[in-house]
Amino acid sequence: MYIYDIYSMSTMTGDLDTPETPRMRVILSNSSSEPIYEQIARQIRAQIIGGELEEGSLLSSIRSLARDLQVSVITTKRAYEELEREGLIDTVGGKGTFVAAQNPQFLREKRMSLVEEKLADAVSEARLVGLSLDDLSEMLRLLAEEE
Amino acid sequence: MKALIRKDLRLLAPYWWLILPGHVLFSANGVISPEFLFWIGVALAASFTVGLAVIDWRFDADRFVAALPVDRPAQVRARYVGAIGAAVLGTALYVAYGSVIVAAFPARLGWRTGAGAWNSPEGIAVFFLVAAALVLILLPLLFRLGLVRGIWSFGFVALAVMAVAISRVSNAGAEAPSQALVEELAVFVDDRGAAVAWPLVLASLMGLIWLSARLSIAGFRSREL
Amino acid sequence: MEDNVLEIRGVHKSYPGFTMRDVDLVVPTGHVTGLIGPNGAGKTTLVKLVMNLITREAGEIDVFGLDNLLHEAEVKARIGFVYDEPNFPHDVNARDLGRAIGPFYRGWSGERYRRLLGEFGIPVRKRFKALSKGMQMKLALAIALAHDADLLLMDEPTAGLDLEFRRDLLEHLAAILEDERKSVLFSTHVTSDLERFADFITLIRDGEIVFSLPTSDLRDAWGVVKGAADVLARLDAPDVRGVRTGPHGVEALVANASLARTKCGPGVVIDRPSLDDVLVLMTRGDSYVESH
Amino acid sequence: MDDLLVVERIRKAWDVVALEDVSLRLPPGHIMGIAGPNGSGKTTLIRLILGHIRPDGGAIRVFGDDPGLSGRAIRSRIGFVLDRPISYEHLSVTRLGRLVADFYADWDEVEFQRLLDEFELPGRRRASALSRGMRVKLGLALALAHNAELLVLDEPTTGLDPVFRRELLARLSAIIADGRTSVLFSTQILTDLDRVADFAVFLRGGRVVFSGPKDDLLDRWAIVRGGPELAAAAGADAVRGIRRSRMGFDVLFDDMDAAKPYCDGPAVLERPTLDDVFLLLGSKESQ
Amino acid sequence: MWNLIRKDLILGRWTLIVNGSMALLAPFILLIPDEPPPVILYVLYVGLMCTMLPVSLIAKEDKFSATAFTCSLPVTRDDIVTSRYLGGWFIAGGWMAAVLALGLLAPAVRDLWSNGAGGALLGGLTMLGLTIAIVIPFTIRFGMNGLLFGLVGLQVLGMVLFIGALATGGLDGIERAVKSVIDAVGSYHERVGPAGFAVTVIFGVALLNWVSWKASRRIFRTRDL
Repeated sequence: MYIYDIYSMSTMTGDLDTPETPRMRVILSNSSSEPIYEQIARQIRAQIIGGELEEGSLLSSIRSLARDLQVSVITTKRAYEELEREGLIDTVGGKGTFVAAQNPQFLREKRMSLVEEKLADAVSEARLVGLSLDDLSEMLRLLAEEE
Repeated sequence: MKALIRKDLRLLAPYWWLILPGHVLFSANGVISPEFLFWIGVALAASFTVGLAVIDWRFDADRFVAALPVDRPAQVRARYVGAIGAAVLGTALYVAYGSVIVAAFPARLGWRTGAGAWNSPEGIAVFFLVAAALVLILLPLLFRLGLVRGIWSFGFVALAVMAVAISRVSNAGAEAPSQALVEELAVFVDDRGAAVAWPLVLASLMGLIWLSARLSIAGFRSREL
Repeated sequence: MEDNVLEIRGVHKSYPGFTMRDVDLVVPTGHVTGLIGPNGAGKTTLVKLVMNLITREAGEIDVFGLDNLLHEAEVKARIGFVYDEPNFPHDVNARDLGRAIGPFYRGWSGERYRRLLGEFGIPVRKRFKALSKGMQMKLALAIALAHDADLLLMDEPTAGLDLEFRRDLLEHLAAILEDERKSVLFSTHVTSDLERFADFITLIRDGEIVFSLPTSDLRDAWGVVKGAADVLARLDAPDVRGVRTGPHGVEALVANASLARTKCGPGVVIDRPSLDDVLVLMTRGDSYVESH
Repeated sequence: MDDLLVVERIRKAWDVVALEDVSLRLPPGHIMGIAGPNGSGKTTLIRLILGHIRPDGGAIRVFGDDPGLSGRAIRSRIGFVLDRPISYEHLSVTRLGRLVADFYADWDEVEFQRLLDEFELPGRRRASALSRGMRVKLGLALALAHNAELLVLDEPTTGLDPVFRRELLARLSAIIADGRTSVLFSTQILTDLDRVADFAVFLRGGRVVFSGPKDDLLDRWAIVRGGPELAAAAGADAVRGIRRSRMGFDVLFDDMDAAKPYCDGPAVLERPTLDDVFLLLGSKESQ
Repeated sequence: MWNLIRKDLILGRWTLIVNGSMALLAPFILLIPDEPPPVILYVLYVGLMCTMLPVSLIAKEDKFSATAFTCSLPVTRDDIVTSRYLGGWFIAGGWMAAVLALGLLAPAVRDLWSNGAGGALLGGLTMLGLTIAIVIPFTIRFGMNGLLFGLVGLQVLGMVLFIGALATGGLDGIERAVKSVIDAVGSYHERVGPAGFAVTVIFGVALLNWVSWKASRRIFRTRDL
């Protein structure tokens, strides 16, 4: 049937996962309430803090990212401006945008705040479902042991 | 402006094999008399001149052309070059058809020859004048009023011009107005001598073309597309 | 009262460069069925087959339970049709059209026709050629709606019409559908109209019916999984309806978003598909022939 | 790099007002979408840019000059596709190319052939035998082959199916990637603007009802759908439009936070689609 | 089915009025200088003008491809074909009778009928019948353009045959054949007398229309609109 073979075709040829330079990966959702430029900034920030985008590596330009993601140039510009304000990236006139030099201490701090944020989400979700603190910490322990 | 002229030629390119045979067949009726040949020649010339004049409206492309990097005076000038060129082509065909007919049926027809004849310089000048006059009147109206209103008003203007021309000439010979015109021009040339008359004729013709072009440019400049 | 206003069984029709082989389609009564598909997919062919404007090589078509060839006149008496190119004679005005067409239909009401003309803002005396394209479509709609048809068959009725009129038209059709005996088959390229208004969506492509599903399924059950290339491996194949690879990852249309969620875990984005997404993801690139 | 297109308080009227007090700016390397119902002035604005007509009031500058005066120079840097994408349909694709090439000093035949291949347009086929989508692509190829700095498209997506539309919009996004060229296109299908358009201009009855970055609409604006009690919100300054709905009122706010206080109880706070914004913005009740 | 004819009358109102008025010009035939023309000429002229009415309606429907619209109305395809035949006879026949009756008011026209009235009427009816029988199936199958091309094609064919016959001297062969047909009809006319002849002709025309109606129905049933 037509649909099946497109799916298998793409995996067989394996053109999807050819090893490439560690490229930035941004997946946009148009039905989430988070504005598009925040989604872009969040994912790039996570990839910088997570180390997938090392220091000094070149990011794709505002316009080529807009073209890739099929969004407006203003959206990507706003995302880059936000990241630049946070000191995660800096733009060298004419040469492009690079991941800024992160001092390790600042990086750890950033990661800590990321973890905190995620835990806060978990707590609010748990309260919604009516989980008590013990159940929550029990789950945390199980998850921690799994890794 | 040259690009506009080449455009018109390119547009006509696919139709040449259709236009020419039709014309040759149609011109066969010219065998009857110089008068017939004259008016059929004018009709053929008009099919070129008017055809070229309305070509952009025919293909509904007036906005397309106006969006190209050409200014309006250039469009008008290109249109006049095309129209006058077509009138010259019409005249050439007129003379060609006439000569073929005269060669094919010399005895029976006994058309007039020499001064004032259909193929004398006066005859050719009158033919060209009538062929060109048609489009020199039409173009300013088209450029100012667009296709529909342009053609309508052209209808009225042409009637008026015809009425004037015929009434002036009718006393000379009702049944052959064109040949009467040729004779009149021949007389005009004789009185003043060729050296004076012809430059005058040419000058007035150029003046007519220049005037019509100026009117067209003025009209087209402010026309909303 | 039939539960299906229109049933197409095993229909076969071929033009040079286009064939439609044993097509089955069922349009439920009392509902709006949206027909979507790329140009040249066969939307117009289907509509013309139902109206017997073109002959078919094989297959049956029942409208209101009646065979549309044996009961041609009776079937057409209860259909209001709008074609993408309204082909009325050019020198006709709305008033003449109403007087000429009225007697053909039992349910025709001159009063309703005049009210529709007023509502759509159509000048009664103006010649058809002098109307704008949008106005010509509105006149065709007024005629189709004026004889209280049980089935409204519309091929691209909103082409070239603006958003406001399209919304009013949809509200007008919604009012008609309060009587559950009425049904609408509505083919369009502007899928946003259908998203809120259609109960069922039929996708047709290259002469084949790809699916006929309730719109709610497409909106709630289906999903577009967006993620890195490896995400595809985690999905189970039969669930995937179409894939498109972009510079930043892949988009996979799946028929069961919740299943995909369990397979891919929280990190992967799963969006609700718009009808455009469904159409784009299920169409293989740019394969267009003359529109039929 | 100053703006490619500057329109200041333009006025144009025949027996009816076509454009009234319209202002907008288009910087290089951006896409501007102009949306509006039939007869809202979209085509009039495009005809002004191309120098087909002259404004009655206000000023328009393309590449810094007035299209009415130095139209020729301006149009040599503009690529256009009119709402009738192709004229001279009796000519074949290649013949049309040769005809248009003659008019542009910096026509790039290699680029034109590449575009024909990319759009799968057979050179020998007559333009009249092409489908509407194919004709829009041919129009685009003709417009792009002389590296124009401004692309003006009059309702290119009308009558095209979604796959074609998305592909065309992706192509526009690629065109502006060089940061030099800008695109201005009119449309009646607002979802065209959802993705790649940078600026949106909504016209209604010749007036600008909204003009600015499209992201503001999608990211900052909000709609509250609720019961009759929302009528009270009509006065608030953040309200840009209010319209009666089946159950009560839909209220459009130009700021998400300003909308929050109104959605206690049954009222729902949503992020608007461009269709909603367009309908609510000009709705009668809001005037 | 009568609705279809009524629809054509309403929608084609202007076309019918314009073409119908041409038939009213018939009495001007009397202006031809020599002694009053035979009545057959008068009737044939009226007949020709009247047959133009249904033909112009069919041409209009074909031009705007309105047949798809007509076919979407609650009628069967056979109804459409039948309405064209009945409509043709009703419109053309009815208007022809009206014009001829109207003509009787003028005394000059009335005495035209003094001789050969029967033959003239028969001629008119035959022409009407033949036109309808040929035009309708032809336009259904090939459309109006097809019909026009067909007519032009026939003319060209005629010219070629004529020239061929001229060249090969076979001209008198054709003349003889045509003469023999006329003689046969003439002798048949003597044998059965005017009434009998009229009946046979009417029966022939009716039969032709019936066959043509059958053929048209079969063609139209499988025609894609």
